[in-house]
Amino acid sequence: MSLSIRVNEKAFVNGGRKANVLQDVKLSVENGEFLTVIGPSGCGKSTLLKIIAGLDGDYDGRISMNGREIKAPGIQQGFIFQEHRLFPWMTVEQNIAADLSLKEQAIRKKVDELIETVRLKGAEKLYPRELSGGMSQRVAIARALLREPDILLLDEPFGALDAFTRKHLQDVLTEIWREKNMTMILVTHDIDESVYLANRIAVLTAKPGKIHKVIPVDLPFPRSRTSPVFQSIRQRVLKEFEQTEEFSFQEGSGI
Amino acid sequence: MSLSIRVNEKAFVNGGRKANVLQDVKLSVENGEFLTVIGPSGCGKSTLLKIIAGLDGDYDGRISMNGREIKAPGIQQGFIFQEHRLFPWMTVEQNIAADLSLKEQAIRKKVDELIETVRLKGAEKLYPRELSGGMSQRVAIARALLREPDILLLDEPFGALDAFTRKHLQDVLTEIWREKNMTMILVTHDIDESVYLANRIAVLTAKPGKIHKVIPVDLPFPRSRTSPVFQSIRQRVLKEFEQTEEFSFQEGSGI
Amino acid sequence: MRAVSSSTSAAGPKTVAKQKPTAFRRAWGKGFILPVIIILLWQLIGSLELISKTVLPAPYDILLTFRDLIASGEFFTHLGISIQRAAFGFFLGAGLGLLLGLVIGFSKIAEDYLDPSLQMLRTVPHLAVTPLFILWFGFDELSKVLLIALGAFFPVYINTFSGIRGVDSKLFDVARVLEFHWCKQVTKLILPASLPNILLGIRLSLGVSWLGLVVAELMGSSAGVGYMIMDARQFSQTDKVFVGILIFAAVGKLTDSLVRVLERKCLGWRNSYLGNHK
Amino acid sequence: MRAVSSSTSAAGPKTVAKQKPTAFRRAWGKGFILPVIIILLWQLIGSLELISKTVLPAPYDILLTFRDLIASGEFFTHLGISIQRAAFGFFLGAGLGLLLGLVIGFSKIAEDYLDPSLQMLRTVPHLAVTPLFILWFGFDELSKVLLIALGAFFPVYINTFSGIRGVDSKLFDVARVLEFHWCKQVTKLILPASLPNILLGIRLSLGVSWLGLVVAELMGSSAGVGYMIMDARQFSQTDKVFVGILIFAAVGKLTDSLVRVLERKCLGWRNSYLGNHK
Amino acid sequence: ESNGKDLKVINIGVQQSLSPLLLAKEKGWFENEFAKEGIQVKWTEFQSGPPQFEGIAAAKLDFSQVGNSPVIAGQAAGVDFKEIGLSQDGLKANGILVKKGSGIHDIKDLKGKKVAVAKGSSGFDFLYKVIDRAGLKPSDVQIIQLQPDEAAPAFDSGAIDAWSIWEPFLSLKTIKSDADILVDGEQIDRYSPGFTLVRSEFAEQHPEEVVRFLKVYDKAVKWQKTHKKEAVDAYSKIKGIDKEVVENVLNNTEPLNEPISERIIQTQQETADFQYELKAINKQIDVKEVVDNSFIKKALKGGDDE
Ligand SMILES: Nc1ncnc2c1ncn2[C@@H]1O[C@H](COP(=O)(O)OP(=O)(O)OP(=O)(O)O)[C@@H](O)[C@H]1O
Ligand SMILES: Nc1ncnc2c1ncn2[C@@H]1O[C@H](COP(=O)(O)OP(=O)(O)OP(=O)(O)O)[C@@H](O)[C@H]1O
Ligand SMILES: [Mg+2]
Ligand SMILES: [Mg+2]
Repeated sequence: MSLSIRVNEKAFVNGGRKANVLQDVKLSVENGEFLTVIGPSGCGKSTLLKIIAGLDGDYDGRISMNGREIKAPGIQQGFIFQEHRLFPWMTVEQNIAADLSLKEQAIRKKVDELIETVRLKGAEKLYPRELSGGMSQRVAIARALLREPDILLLDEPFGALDAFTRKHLQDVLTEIWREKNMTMILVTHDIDESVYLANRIAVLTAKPGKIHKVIPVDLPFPRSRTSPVFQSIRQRVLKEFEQTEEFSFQEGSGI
Repeated sequence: MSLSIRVNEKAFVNGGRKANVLQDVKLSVENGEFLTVIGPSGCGKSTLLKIIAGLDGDYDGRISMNGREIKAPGIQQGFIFQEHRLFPWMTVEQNIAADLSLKEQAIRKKVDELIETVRLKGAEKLYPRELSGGMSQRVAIARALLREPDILLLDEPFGALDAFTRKHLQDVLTEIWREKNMTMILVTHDIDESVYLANRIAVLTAKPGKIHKVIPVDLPFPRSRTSPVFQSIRQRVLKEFEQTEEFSFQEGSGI
Repeated sequence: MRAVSSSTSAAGPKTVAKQKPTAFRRAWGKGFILPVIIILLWQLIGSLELISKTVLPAPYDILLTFRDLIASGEFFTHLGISIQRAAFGFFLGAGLGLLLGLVIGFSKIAEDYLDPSLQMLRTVPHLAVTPLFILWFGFDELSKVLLIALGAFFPVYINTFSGIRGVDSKLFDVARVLEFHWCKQVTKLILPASLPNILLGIRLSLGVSWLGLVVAELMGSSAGVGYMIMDARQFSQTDKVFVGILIFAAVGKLTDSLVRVLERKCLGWRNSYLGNHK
Repeated sequence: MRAVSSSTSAAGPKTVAKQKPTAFRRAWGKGFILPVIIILLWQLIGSLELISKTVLPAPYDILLTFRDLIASGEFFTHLGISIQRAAFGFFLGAGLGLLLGLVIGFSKIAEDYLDPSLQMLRTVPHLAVTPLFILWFGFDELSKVLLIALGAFFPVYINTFSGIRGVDSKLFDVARVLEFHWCKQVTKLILPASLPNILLGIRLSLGVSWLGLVVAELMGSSAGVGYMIMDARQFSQTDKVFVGILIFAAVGKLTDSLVRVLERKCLGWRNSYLGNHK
Repeated sequence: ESNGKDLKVINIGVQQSLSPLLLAKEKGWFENEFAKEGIQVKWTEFQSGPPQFEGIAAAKLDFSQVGNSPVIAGQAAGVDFKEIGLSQDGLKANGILVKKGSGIHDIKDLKGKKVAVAKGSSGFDFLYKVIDRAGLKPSDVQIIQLQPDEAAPAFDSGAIDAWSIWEPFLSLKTIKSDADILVDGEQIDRYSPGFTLVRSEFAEQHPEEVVRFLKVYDKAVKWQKTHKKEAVDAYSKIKGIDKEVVENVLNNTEPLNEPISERIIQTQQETADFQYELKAINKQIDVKEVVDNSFIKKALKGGDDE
């Protein structure tokens, strides 16, 4: 019972030239697992998430969920897009509810709770053009959480948030994940975040995107970022990541 | 000889309700200084940058550059927007050149160099819709750098980049800053970044955005993130930042 | 500082909210300047009798004729009937245009089968097909309304279609992920996203329906502004023709303004360019 | 898997590039199905003589007339002259529409002063102003071309204007920061951004110019497709009228298809909805 | 809708000109008469002749009155109708207008001049006759195709030298502006007749209604003749034009309601042949085929059903 990902090849044709973006990406994600994906910018993380969500069917391979192939997107998979993608003609609360009716008591209540959770109290009636970058991102998070999907795919969901809001929402996410036993696949460029949240970390290489390493994180929750085990895993991930880039850094760069 | 910022009040009317976004923000930035601005999401950082750039004139106050009031934007101020804002009908290289002609030898050469610098070699002919989030952001950075403005305003320019690309571009930025003696104002949500780059760090509070503290960073370049001085300044910034939020964290959260 | 403010759309709703009423009124005033100048010049030409009255009657004469038409009640009969016809024709045509635009915009298959035929129909001249309309629908209101509807159909259809095909596919992906029911997809995604284009189509359609009256009322009618014009032309009553033309212009502008008010109301969420104030 | 691919616009250029030629050809075929069915039914009605030939001649008769017209060379004379007039009128009207649309879209002040007058002009019926055109411009080519231009002006004007006003103001901010010269602002920002709307306006204008022929060629001409139709109507030669109608439809569709090819070429950068394939 | 015996509605077409039909319409005579049979009357106004043939062909029109040229075109196109009466001889209804002081005093002076005319109208036919009478060839004058309402400004502004046109424009221009009639039908003895038409199928199915129609029309014609002043008033009011003009028009276009004479038929045949020669119509026709004087004779004899 799990999500099985097999992408033999995914290519885009850009200006006549074919560019392989993903190659031989094989992953199996257990139900209730938290997988984070890291990799250099442009290596194909977003593309991979879209394929898993069934949004992009033009690849060679097979994604299946509990044995059934995923061919089209649906509410069983939630998706937080990298660029928020709010509906500009809807207010914050309408965006969170999206196709659901705010007149329904249950929805209304859940939406209000979520607005509280993502700290957007007072901004319910604002339109996307009146939101700051971080606020838009939080709306997108709330929209995905409202539907309580079986699998939640998150594409750099906290990229535009300050340290504290980010920490808060990471904790919220962990809580929801443990409570509802969701499967989560989170793309991030923050190594700390990947270690803080994941059961396993998949490190991708670039050009084409291949799985360089899958690193298990066997730490109990809640995790402390300052604990030595955490730091050692972090170092390991950093080292693996470093190998995916063509260039290296001097000692003490301290990332 | 400096940039003087005075925003007595900046408010938006959202759905009939007036919301104060900035209040009593007074700052003086020396020529060649590197100022970073941090603050909680939605506190008004982007709004402040837009006011400084002359993009938003509807506020009470005065921005002046070497004594002359800034009323409209211009090339003497460069701006890297939080949401990239690429022209969708232009390729990467056209976006970087924007209104300048790529047929001119000098421009062509500089654009090619910048593409190398932001690591977009091979993506010159791609359209924005074919770019990953991080790639778009790098295009926006290159576009601003091409013009070598006197003041560069950067709104979370590295938000969508992985740790290594980010580090690389931070160093690029520092280099350019020192070489060309530009004035830089950088908004970020990454405290590490703010300490790594700045001469001074302005910490904003939320609702309304006021200047909570301005913290000087008296460290020589290049800086090492692992050095104890660095860490102590980082801790100080973190503490000041923490005070701007209404909630606090347990020890060892380790942000 | 404030001087610049309104040129900055990013200045946000504060400016907009504050300036709306006055800005609106001021804009109205400005709009009248050009027509007034033209009318004055025209009256001058008329008063100096530079041009024969039968060809170009002076504004004052037109006004007198207009007064007579109002006094005799003839004016309101014509106007009433014409508005009714144009309204029916518009709602029928634009309604169908919206519907087909949505369906065909939504489905590539429907496009392949239907759009080419519709595009061919688009350039079939009204004046040439009136015989067919007479054959099929007689000389009654029906054929007039249908003829108007035929014209009103296309701008809404094409604009709706293009509006839908211009919707950012990224938002469609969101709708797919959230598994929007197709009717939610229409009401919550397609309609709002293509609203700017649809409203544009409606504006053009309104104009076309109104203009369609002239041809439609050529077809065996005995009242209506279009009829009035053509009848007056038959008897070289140029002043009456001009009254008709002015009614056309006035009603056209009026309805157009209504749609634009609607536009302002419905498209408040847009963050778009408002024009340079300098 | 591949089955779904083309419904995903995010599937990217690979799919598009691969499927274009065949998809295009397939779409063409589909477009013909409906017209062919209609023509067959029509021929059936004609052959069974259900309707008088004067009202609705059968396709075969129309074909014969068409052949005769081609044989006598009359056809090409009419078509040539009409195309020339329509083309001149279109370029004049659409060109001006584009220009004014740009200027007025760009400047709020120009809008306040000019737009209301233009909107009033929009609903002035062609048939009613022909006498004025004759008075001012005689009954030569000039007045015909101008009449066509008058019609062609508005769709392009309105669409260009709205296109500009629909441009995301965030991109304008970028242009302001980069201090685009105004002509760069037009060529690098406004034109590309409003191109979808402008092309739409051009499509509508092409149709209108083409239709305008009918009224324009009523005006003292002795050749042209519009003339041919109205002349044939005068003599109840319905088959000839239908030849004219078919020419109108065919040329209209053809020019429209050309613009759409252009659309596909110029708007490749857009990431927009392509329609549901199911 | 009017097939079979159960006739519910008759459709009468009326051109936008001054015809006794308008008077009868105004006074409701047809309505009163046909109401006796439980038949409704529906009026449809037309700008010109051709659409009326479209109406007849489509069986949406039962009666109408049309001028000579469109009738020939209609017949050539195979529209199924009958001429059931002469409504006008049109001797003075057509003419060629020139501006006062234009220097054109004789029809021979038309040589090389710009003459406006609407193709397919009675003025068209008339113009060719005049040219012929002047001993000119059609290529000797510049014939400009203009609809009446477009020719009017062209004429006023001097863009054309002469204008072959009919009433009410003749009266309008001579009275309201400085125009002269160079020649009219009477001077060259040229009829431009107008006819009362019926749709053939209608006539076959309801011959008695056709007679009834002609009777009512006759009443209107007679009324106009005997109540000249009232008629002028009525037209002037309906159409909103000057009484002076109306009176002049009425003087020039005496309404008739009589059988179609051999003389008229002959004129028509000439016109038809001429149009065929010009290729305006594409087959030779015998205009006699559409003449049916039986109804008008019955109607004028009177008293066969009262
Ligand atoms: N629609 C598309 N058409 C063509 N190429 C594309 C398209 N989308 C993505 N690509 C290419 O695929 C590669 C991977 O893109 P993707 O968005 O998956 O990167 P990413 O790993 O999410 O990067 P980032 O961390 O910067 O968001 C990039 O090189 C990009 O140029
Ligand atoms: N155009 C606007 N209209 C109305 N309100 C606005 C507008 N732009 C910004 N705001 C409001 O102003 C506040 C500050 O926004 P701003 O974008 O400056 O925040 P920020 O500090 O950049 O946040 P982030 O870190 O999330 O980007 C927010 O509460 C937002 O709702
Ligand atoms: Mg990405
Ligand atoms: Mg911001």
